[in-house]
Amino acid sequence: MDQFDSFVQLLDTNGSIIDNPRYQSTLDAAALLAFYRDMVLVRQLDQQATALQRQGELGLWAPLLGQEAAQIGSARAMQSQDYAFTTYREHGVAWCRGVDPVEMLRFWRGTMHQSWDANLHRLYGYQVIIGAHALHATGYAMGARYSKRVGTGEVGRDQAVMAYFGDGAMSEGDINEAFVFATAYQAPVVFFCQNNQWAISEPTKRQSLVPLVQRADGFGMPGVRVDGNDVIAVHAVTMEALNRARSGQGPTLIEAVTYRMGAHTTSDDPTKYRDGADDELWRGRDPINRLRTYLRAEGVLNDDLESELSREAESLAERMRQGCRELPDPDPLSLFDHVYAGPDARIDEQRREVAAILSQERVN
Amino acid sequence: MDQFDSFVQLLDTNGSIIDNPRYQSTLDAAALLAFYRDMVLVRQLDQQATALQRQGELGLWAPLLGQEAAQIGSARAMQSQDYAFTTYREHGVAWCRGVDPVEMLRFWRGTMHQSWDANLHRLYGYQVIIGAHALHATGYAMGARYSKRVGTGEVGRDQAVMAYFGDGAMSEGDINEAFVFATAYQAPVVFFCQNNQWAISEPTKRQSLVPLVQRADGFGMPGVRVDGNDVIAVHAVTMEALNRARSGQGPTLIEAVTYRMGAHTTSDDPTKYRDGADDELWRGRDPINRLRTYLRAEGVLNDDLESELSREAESLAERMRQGCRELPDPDPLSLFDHVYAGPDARIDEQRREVAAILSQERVN
Amino acid sequence: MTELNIVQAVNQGLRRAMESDSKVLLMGEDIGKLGGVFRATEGLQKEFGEDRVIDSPLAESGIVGTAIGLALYGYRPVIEIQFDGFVYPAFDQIVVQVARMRYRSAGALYLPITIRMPFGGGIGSVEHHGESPEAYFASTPGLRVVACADSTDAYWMIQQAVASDDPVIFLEPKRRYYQKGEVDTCADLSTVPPMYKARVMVEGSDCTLIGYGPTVTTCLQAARLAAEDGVKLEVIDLRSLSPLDMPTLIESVKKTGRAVVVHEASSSGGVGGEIGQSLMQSCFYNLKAPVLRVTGYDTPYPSSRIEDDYLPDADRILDAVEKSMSY
Amino acid sequence: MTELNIVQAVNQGLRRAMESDSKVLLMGEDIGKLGGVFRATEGLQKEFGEDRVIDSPLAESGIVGTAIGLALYGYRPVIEIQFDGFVYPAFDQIVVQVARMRYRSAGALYLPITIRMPFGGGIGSVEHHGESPEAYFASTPGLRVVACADSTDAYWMIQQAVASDDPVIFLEPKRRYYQKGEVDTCADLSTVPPMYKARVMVEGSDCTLIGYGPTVTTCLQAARLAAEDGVKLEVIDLRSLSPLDMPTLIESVKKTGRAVVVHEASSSGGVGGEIGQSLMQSCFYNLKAPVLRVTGYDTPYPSSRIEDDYLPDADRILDAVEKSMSY
Ligand SMILES: Cc1ncc(C[n+]2csc(CCOP(=O)(O)OP(=O)(O)O)c2C)c(N)n1
Ligand SMILES: Cc1ncc(C[n+]2csc(CCOP(=O)(O)OP(=O)(O)O)c2C)c(N)n1
Ligand SMILES: [Mg+2]
Ligand SMILES: [Mg+2]
Repeated sequence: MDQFDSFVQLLDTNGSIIDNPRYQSTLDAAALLAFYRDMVLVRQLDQQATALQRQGELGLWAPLLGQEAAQIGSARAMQSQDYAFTTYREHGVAWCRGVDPVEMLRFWRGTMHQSWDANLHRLYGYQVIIGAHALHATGYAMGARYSKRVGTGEVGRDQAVMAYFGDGAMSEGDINEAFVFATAYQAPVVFFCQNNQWAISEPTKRQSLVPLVQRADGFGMPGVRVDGNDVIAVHAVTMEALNRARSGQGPTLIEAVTYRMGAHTTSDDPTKYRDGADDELWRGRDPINRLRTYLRAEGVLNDDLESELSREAESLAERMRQGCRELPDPDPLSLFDHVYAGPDARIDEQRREVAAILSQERVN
Repeated sequence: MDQFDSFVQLLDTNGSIIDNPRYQSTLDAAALLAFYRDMVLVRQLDQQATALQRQGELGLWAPLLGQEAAQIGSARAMQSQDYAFTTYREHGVAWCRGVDPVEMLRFWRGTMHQSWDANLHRLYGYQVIIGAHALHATGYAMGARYSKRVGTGEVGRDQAVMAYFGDGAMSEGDINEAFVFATAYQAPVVFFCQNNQWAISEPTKRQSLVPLVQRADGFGMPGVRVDGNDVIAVHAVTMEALNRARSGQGPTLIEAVTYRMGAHTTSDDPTKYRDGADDELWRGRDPINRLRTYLRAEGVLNDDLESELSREAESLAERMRQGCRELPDPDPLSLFDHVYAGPDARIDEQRREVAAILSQERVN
Repeated sequence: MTELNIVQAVNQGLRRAMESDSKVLLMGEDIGKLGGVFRATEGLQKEFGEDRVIDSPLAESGIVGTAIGLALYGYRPVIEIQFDGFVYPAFDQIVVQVARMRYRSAGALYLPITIRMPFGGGIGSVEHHGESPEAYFASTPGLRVVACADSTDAYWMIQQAVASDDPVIFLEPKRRYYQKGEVDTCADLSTVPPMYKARVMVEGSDCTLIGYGPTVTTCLQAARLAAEDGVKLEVIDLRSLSPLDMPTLIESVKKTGRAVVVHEASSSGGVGGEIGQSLMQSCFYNLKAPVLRVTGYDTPYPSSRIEDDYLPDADRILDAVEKSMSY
Repeated sequence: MTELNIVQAVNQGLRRAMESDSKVLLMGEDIGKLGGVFRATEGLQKEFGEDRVIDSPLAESGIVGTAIGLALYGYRPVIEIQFDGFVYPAFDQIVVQVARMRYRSAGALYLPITIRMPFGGGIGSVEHHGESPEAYFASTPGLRVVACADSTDAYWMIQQAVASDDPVIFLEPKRRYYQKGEVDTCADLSTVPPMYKARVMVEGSDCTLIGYGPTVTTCLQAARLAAEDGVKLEVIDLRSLSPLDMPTLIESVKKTGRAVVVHEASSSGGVGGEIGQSLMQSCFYNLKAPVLRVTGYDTPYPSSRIEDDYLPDADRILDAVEKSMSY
């Protein structure tokens, strides 16, 4: 099946607006300009991080290149009281949740397992185990329901949860169990699947011969398929799904059709399993270009704004280069912190052992 | 939702035939009489085993009462070269695969983990772990495909696999992963879900608010919902699904809507969680009665045949009572057999230890 | 003093935990109307409602995974795994997610989740209903693993587990569920002995028996029989499998010079080996004999008709004691 | 003699196994065109086709579960688990189904399945890429667990594992993948030493070092350093974690009277404890000191910037040897 026969699109690849009877965008020029800025900056962030990995400053990095619209459009639909659970690739979501790009690097540089304060940003850390966090998101959403933070209609009170994962994740038992629990308890969770066409080297058809969004109906929730490179459409469908969730109408599955323009991670070599043709095709569907074309046509975006933005991007990159190198290495003794709430005899003994080794080393 | 709004039914609860444009039954009077005999005998088998458990001869038993049509109708659609994987409740399937009822008791009496010779009957033993065997069935079906035993059109060569499980199992990750693999590899497997309305004390709606059969489409396979108490309809839909599988058209999900008329197992007490009303309702949908009414109306079944059948049933029960008590207890030293293919020092040492204990005991 | 069997004590303990903290939720298969297949949650849904005693869909990974989310939201989920043999589908969520949340987040997040599980064999049931998976969990950093052996511990330890800010695997000795005991339910939770301390049940000078869960009763039987022959066995109920209360074990072994660990789980890779190795490391010169193990054998759990030959009994324990004394 | 690094040796061994038995199938994530993230299956799909080198959907339980069905059909599946940290979703299928099939069916059914896994840390990667889950499997009756430490063993042991009629967990030392070695690929599979035998790498009289997988190299470094100070360490590559080759270990300890077990996995509940306990039971009077352990600590695997402080190194091994000698 061609994955592009049917999805919600409000801005086509040429940057012109498409009428859609079902979904209208509420975004004004200023909002769209802000989205444009977000996308340009997270792409910069992504490229800078990739460069830092090449320079040996990071152990690994998972590029989001090509998925800016899917991440920005959806995350900008969230409200502050909402909560999100993501994979290792949702730097754009972290950006929208107010995480400092330098903070994001901690995980990849290997100075911390969780890059940022989850409670502060209401965003769980990067999850590497495919699918596992969809259940955490569902449970968190159940919590909102049990705490009467759903369907009250009170602005800022009702909560929803976003669960981000990829096309490959759709095959994991945990994802499907998350669908079972979310529908069984009508939990206010939105499952946001970025179908970027690849799970490392495996194309989406290895996971499913039918559109992934079709899975939703089988579990008893609405599913919507959206052009994941159309930030306007992504925002519109996510807004609706989040509103459904907050108002107590239960979960939704969104399949955002997009493309992983880069490697799976900095240790991956896509030339081994995919040819340039697709890359070519998808460069024509670039999420940033089409919005740029539109905004320039509308006269909202001009050279001054663009050069200002590129200056901003450059200083962001600069701040990342410096901030990354300045990230403090963990104290070796922190090995033993936070294994348990209270003290533990084994752990304490081992801490003393390492402390002794370290002081020896200092002596020598 | 009412689960009975839409399913395939060819014989209604009053025992009259219903025309169905889509499914015609190929069964003649003799065949239907044979099905009737099967159902009467497995119900007898089931009641006798339940009685044996009450008398302390079995550790446990999972009654099939009420699910005779679902099991007989589907298993009789299998061919000898096919293979089946079942749960702990499919005694009717074992019956159709030629397993001796006394053999079935081994597992429940605790003399063996696997009651019968899986290779001989092309039927895997009772699986207790919910959902696990659906993956085994899918893998076995993949094997048939890799071995060119699918789609050849050669009679008796093409193989299909039946995977039996319940409504509760639909929530397990393994079941959903089985759907993923079966569709991804177009494996010749038929997923036969007996929706008997209950997973121990939990009604089907705890697992899903929509009909279970809807799950099929989401994974990209056909799904069919059938009156599980209508042996003719069950046989017809299963025949078609098995033919699809053998001919290389891939998997099918069948939801057989039936009812667990008895307890979950002999250690269960349904009065704690369900009222008599349902039982009453479903007694009116009894799978055996309606076929009996039909066969008698057709003059195929008469008093002579019925009393002959009840004699046969009684001698079956008698054979089970006697055979059960005569089942040999395992040799304690068999504890150590078949852990590994070859000898293992630890195991051998432990075997010697137990041998010593046993000879001591004989001395005292 | 109230007379309660172990499963009633768990039930009472859970009720009290729910009364004292409205954030405590119960989750699991068939725990609502049915009250669980062993009735450990009987009456609790009626009393606390369907939002606090939650019948879960049939998916263990889903139960533990959603409990993680609920805990992050601020709840204290108490999960019932119906039988030991059904915990494995949730293994990933337990050892990778539950066990590591605090460490991974450098203390910012933690999961006060209790996972209750009937464990051990000897009930004459079918495959997968008699397992002893404790070593898998006891060897996983970040988890606490405790086992109760009598009604008093069942009543208090379950409350301590629920109150703990660490995730706790709470093991209940299935085949002792109906063993009665006198419980002083009026005592105060803060004053009862912590669940991480082992308990000396019987004092003795000749050899130390170390058991937990169902084998504590077996060790006590063995000690009684030995006493008739004038052999004084010290019996310790381990109670906590992780962390191990080494001080209590060491003190005992320094006195007796000998130890026999008794559990139903297989010998190889079982908790007994860890205890033996730890004792060797900490009181090498006090050991008059190697620490010995009386355990289930290194096979899968057998059919019920021969499970008695598989399970440790007083005779096998006394043989081991004899062997130990012979060094 | 051919020079191969460990991952190349695995690749060659797999190719040879597939050539010699048409029933051998490879299954796993990204093992086809990509050849696996470590390239262990590079070129094999091209050579043997998509029906014998099968890219699996992203579901570990599904991979192992379908491999069971394929094995029942008569195939010999060889599964690649992409990283140690991703094996847990398949835990139920591995320990409950794969491990017990032969026992459950009283020998009528068996599963010649090999589950390959890169394991261990030290590669500077992110969470879940440096785990040592071997104890979970080594303590599971019905599974065989082996680890290779050099190219020759990688090449031959993978072929032995695939040929084995028991399910085998095959552990590959991730951070040594690119360690080169000379392999005599002309030798005959039937004549190379069985994978269940430990191997004495260096003879010595003062203390026995026992390692496996990545720590064998570390033990050899320690032995060289000790030799400079005239301390003669015997180094044993365990190779098989289940079953343990106790005769070889006992013989060594009877000679040296001392042993130090070295692994990356946490200390508590690790394979080291089982080895120590078993040695205490079998050569109590020969031990001049307690068996000691140099291991990863009892914490989850740390961030890569401090993994070197977590992992055993030659210095920590020599400290332990010194401690052992001081008894
Ligand atoms: C349980 C588990 N299995 C395997 C992996 C290894 N792995 C990391 S990313 C990945 C592909 C994920 O693909 P997808 O879900 O489409 O997300 P994407 O990387 O494309 O964003 C795999 C197999 C893992 N991290 N976790
Ligand atoms: C993995 C697992 N979890 C829990 C159980 C306990 N259990 C046994 S049967 C059952 C209910 C199964 O319901 P369903 O799938 O509808 O099959 P039915 O018993 O109704 O035939 C449960 C929860 C189990 N056997 N395996
Ligand atoms: Mg993807
Ligand atoms: Mg059912």
